[in-house]
Amino acid sequence: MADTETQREAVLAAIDAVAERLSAEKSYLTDLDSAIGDADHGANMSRGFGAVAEKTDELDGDIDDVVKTVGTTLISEVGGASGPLYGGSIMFASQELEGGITAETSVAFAEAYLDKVQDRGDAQIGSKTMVDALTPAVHTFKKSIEQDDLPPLTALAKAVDAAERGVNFTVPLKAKKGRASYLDWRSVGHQDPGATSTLFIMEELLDVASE
Amino acid sequence: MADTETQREAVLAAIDAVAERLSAEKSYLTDLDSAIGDADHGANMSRGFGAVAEKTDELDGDIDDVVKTVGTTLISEVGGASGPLYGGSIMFASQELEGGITAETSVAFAEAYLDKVQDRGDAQIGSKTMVDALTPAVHTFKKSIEQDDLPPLTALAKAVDAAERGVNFTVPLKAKKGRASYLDWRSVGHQDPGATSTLFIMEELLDVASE
Amino acid sequence: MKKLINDPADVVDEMLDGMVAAYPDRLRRLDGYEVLVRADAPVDGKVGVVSGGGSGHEPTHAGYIGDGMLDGAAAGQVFTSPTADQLNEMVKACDAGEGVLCVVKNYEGDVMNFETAGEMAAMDDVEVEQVVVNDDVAVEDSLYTSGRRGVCGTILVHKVAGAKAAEGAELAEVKRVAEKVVDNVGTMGMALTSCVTPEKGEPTFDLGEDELELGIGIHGEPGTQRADMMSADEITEHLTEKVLDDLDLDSGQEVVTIVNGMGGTPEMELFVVNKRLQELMDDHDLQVHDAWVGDYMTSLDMMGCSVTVCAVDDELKELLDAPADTLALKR
Amino acid sequence: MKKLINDPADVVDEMLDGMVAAYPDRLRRLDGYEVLVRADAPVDGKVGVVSGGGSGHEPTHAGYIGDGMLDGAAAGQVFTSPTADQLNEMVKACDAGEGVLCVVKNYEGDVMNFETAGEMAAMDDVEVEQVVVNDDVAVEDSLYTSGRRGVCGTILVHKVAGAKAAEGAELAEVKRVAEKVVDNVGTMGMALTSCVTPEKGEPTFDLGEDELELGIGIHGEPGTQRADMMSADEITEHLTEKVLDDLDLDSGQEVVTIVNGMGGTPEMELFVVNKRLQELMDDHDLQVHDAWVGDYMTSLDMMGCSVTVCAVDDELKELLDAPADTLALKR
Ligand SMILES: Nc1ncnc2c1ncn2[C@@H]1O[C@H](COP(=O)(O)OP(=O)(O)O)[C@@H](O)[C@H]1O
Ligand SMILES: Nc1ncnc2c1ncn2[C@@H]1O[C@H](COP(=O)(O)OP(=O)(O)O)[C@@H](O)[C@H]1O
Ligand SMILES: [Mg+2]
Ligand SMILES: [Mg+2]
Ligand SMILES: [Mg+2]
Ligand SMILES: [Mg+2]
Repeated sequence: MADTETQREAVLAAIDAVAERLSAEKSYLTDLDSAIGDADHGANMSRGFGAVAEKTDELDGDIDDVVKTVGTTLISEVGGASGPLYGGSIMFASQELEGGITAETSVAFAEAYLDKVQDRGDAQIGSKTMVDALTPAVHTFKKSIEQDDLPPLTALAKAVDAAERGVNFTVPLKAKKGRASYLDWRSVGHQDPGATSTLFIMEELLDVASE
Repeated sequence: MADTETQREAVLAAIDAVAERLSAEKSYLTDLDSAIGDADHGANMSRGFGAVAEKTDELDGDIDDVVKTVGTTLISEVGGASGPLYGGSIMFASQELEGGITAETSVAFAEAYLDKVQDRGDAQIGSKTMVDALTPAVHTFKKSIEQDDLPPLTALAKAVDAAERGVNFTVPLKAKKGRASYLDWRSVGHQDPGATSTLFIMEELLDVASE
Repeated sequence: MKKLINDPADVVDEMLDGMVAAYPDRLRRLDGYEVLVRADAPVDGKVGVVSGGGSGHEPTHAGYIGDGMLDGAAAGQVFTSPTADQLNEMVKACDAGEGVLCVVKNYEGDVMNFETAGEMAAMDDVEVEQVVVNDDVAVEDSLYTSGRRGVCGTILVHKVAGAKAAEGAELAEVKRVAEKVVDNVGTMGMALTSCVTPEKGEPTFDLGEDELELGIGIHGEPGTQRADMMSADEITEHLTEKVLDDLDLDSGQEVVTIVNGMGGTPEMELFVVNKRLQELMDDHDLQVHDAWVGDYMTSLDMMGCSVTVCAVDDELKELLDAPADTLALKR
Repeated sequence: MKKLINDPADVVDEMLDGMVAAYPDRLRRLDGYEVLVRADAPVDGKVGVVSGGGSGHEPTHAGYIGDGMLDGAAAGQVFTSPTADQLNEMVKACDAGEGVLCVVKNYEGDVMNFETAGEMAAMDDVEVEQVVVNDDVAVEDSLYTSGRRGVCGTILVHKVAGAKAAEGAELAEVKRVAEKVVDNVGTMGMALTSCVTPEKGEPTFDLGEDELELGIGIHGEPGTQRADMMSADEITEHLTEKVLDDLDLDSGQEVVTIVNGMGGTPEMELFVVNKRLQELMDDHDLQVHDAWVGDYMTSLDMMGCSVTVCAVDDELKELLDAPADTLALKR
């Protein structure tokens, strides 16, 4: 594994890439949220990661501290459902990175993150939320590393693939959680915004990791 | 001149014809009033004469009483600027018909009516109001009868013609009175609704008188 | 355009019944008339203060009926002045023998019908006085035109006249303070959209996505000028400068300001306008005694706002701050 | 779509400054936060009552700050729950040592952020309790879903909790009466048009000229059902029956009703709805203690309304009638 400074730079690069991507996808995410939510997911996510990207000079210390600050910044900038879900889960999972980013700590981070999202939001797979993208991604990542012994980058690529299937899977579902649940059967046929933003973030992580 | 009963029937026929015409022109008049007023002249006029037409069984007594009731009914049904102008002037001018409808009393009625409109509304010719249709019509009617000795029907036809010129004349004017005056130069190029309804009423009077 | 109505012809009638159904202890409808009065009208020993006009400006006028403001309000058809006989009934119902002040907005229809009503009431020995409000600075005033419209400043006249009458002042005094407001108030309005009347069911005028109307009235009529879309700050500056130019106040003068919503504007936006308005008052060295923000004098569902500034002295301040207990305004 | 704003990103910030500029003697903004509190917060010896949520529902929530109602209100971005640290600052600013009741509308974002804020405040030794309002009967309640939304009934919770706190009651008591309202209130809403958020600048959903949405929330989300256009009477009947089915009240029960406008509906139309609503209350043999009509909980410029019915006993009646001195509600 690379030294702390290299890892820190990779994390900062990832933050920039994610911020840029979410800003580029702002109106797409908002359109998804217009159909079955309240038309703010794009604004929420790009405001949140925009704030994180502007704070990169404060992002020093160990990797886990850097990631924790990402989480707390999201908590205090995003609001809505996605703020505590994204921010709180990143903050919580950051503890797993105490020893830096390795294949093992990455799996632990991913698991802790998923746990916290489910703990907070109480959504199951099939509730038509970000959980539907996250669960297959985390499961795939864990198995690729722990059982199939694949290199982390390959494992991450497979996880992105799984997340994308999860996103597509949300389309035909009737929502049980989040604002889309208020629509009852009218949520069927629409893609979940939070699952989509989860996928976008993972795609950027893969992109940066591949460099 | 015809006897009172025949005259009464002619007046009732004229009321029906006017009510029907104004109801048919309701949205046209309202469109004119939308452009330079407040989009209610059609509703006002058709509500007013609709109420008069429904009251025809109460319209008994002498001709002047019948016409007076037309005026008071308009006063209490129309509101706005057109209510007191039409209703109040008809009410006032009805006194001239005490002796029934003759060429002479018709001229007196028309003059009294115009006077009262100007007295109430303080509009001059060229203020872009109903006065622009009324003035040339009344002048033409008076001259045709008193100086040219034309039969009343011919005089009325000429008066309608004059009123129509007056209506067209309102188009290029800048309004000085009525709601259109609030538009300043933007009222130029639009036809005055009240002048138009005045013409419609006169056309129906001519129509009924010709039968 | 869709509306929460049954039949356009019934909307005023049903609205009035719906108001009485909501506030039966405060409001009473005169049987057979489109007139609401205080449940306890006429109030013994008090000059009556009444107003009225076309409907579609809610909460104006009936929303201002109550202690310290109006005794009665006549509701014409949408944007159409009430008829003289309606106004006459209202005046009679609100006269306790001390006389009645009619607050009239300067529209030919309103003025003519109120005049006739005054003549009718006088025949019944009711002492009637009129004050005609014409606060709209968008329209030039001239002897040869209809003059300026009465718009949102009318609310201040209701408040001041109502408070003076509540003190037990006599009719001439009530009229005097009402006229003091008229002499010291200016308003300028703008619209982002036209309104839609129940009868017509379509916008009264068309406005592009990048245009607005300046100098509108309150009857859905277009304004004196169409302009390109501006920011809230620029709009506020334009409206405020027009009003201040007209009022020509001394530096240090005390004022009351109103940001009035036209009906369809989210309250959020009115406060954005008020932020800039208060900055401008500061810049002009005017002392803001009170700043009102809300929907006081509307045009149905029109989006837009007006800015009102009224210069106040100690007497007007006291009357504006005096208690009022109405549906739309409580002090 | 046009709006009276400068930049969508600044609208909440400028709105809050504009509110304080209008009512500096009543409201204070917490420095650096999108939170308004009573100018005199915390009030000695009184339990604090606070609320908050996304902006765009004005006058909710800051309009209810004042004697007898709220001590503080946090304003998130438009339709976005405020963040936990904003809520935490509000709670701390409104705690006079007697504890704070948070009135939360049931949305996952609001609930999660208020929970976190409560945990944060507890770490600072502030006693915090929550009541979650979920009065929207359009959405089926179930353990496995997000449950019902909190909508216009929330205002009644503010009123009752605020009045109880003003009496000097302790936190547990304030919470108890708040929950009594939650247990007895139901609301159902409808929209004629979508709203337009400043960020998106276009309608959140499209609705045909002959369609309406039933079972909407207050965030511009489509409803549970699209239906053909109906008359005001039919709409009122549909909304009211849904609420009454849910509440299942005994004949003779006393109730308070609300006809709430969604922001873009002319007040005229709300009274047309109220007329039919009060007839229906009569038909169902319900005793109407009070009927509220107005814009209490809005969705920006959405056209539409909601009907709320709350069963009341002597205690709730007294608390609802108790004095309140806020911008949007005075008793
Ligand atoms: N209870 C939940 N559990 C997991 N994810 C959720 C939950 N509620 C909402 N979400 C996710 O949050 C997304 C919406 O986020 P956002 O629009 O930013 O917040 P809000 O719903 O408060 O407007 C949804 O698309 C969904 O993926
Ligand atoms: N002062 C006036 N003198 C003469 N006619 C007038 C005057 N004011 C208005 N009118 C006429 O009344 C018409 C408008 O009537 P209407 O729309 O029914 O009333 P309102 O203007 O009150 O809405 C105008 O087109 C004009 O012809
Ligand atoms: Mg959302
Ligand atoms: Mg008109
Ligand atoms: Mg009119
Ligand atoms: Mg949201």
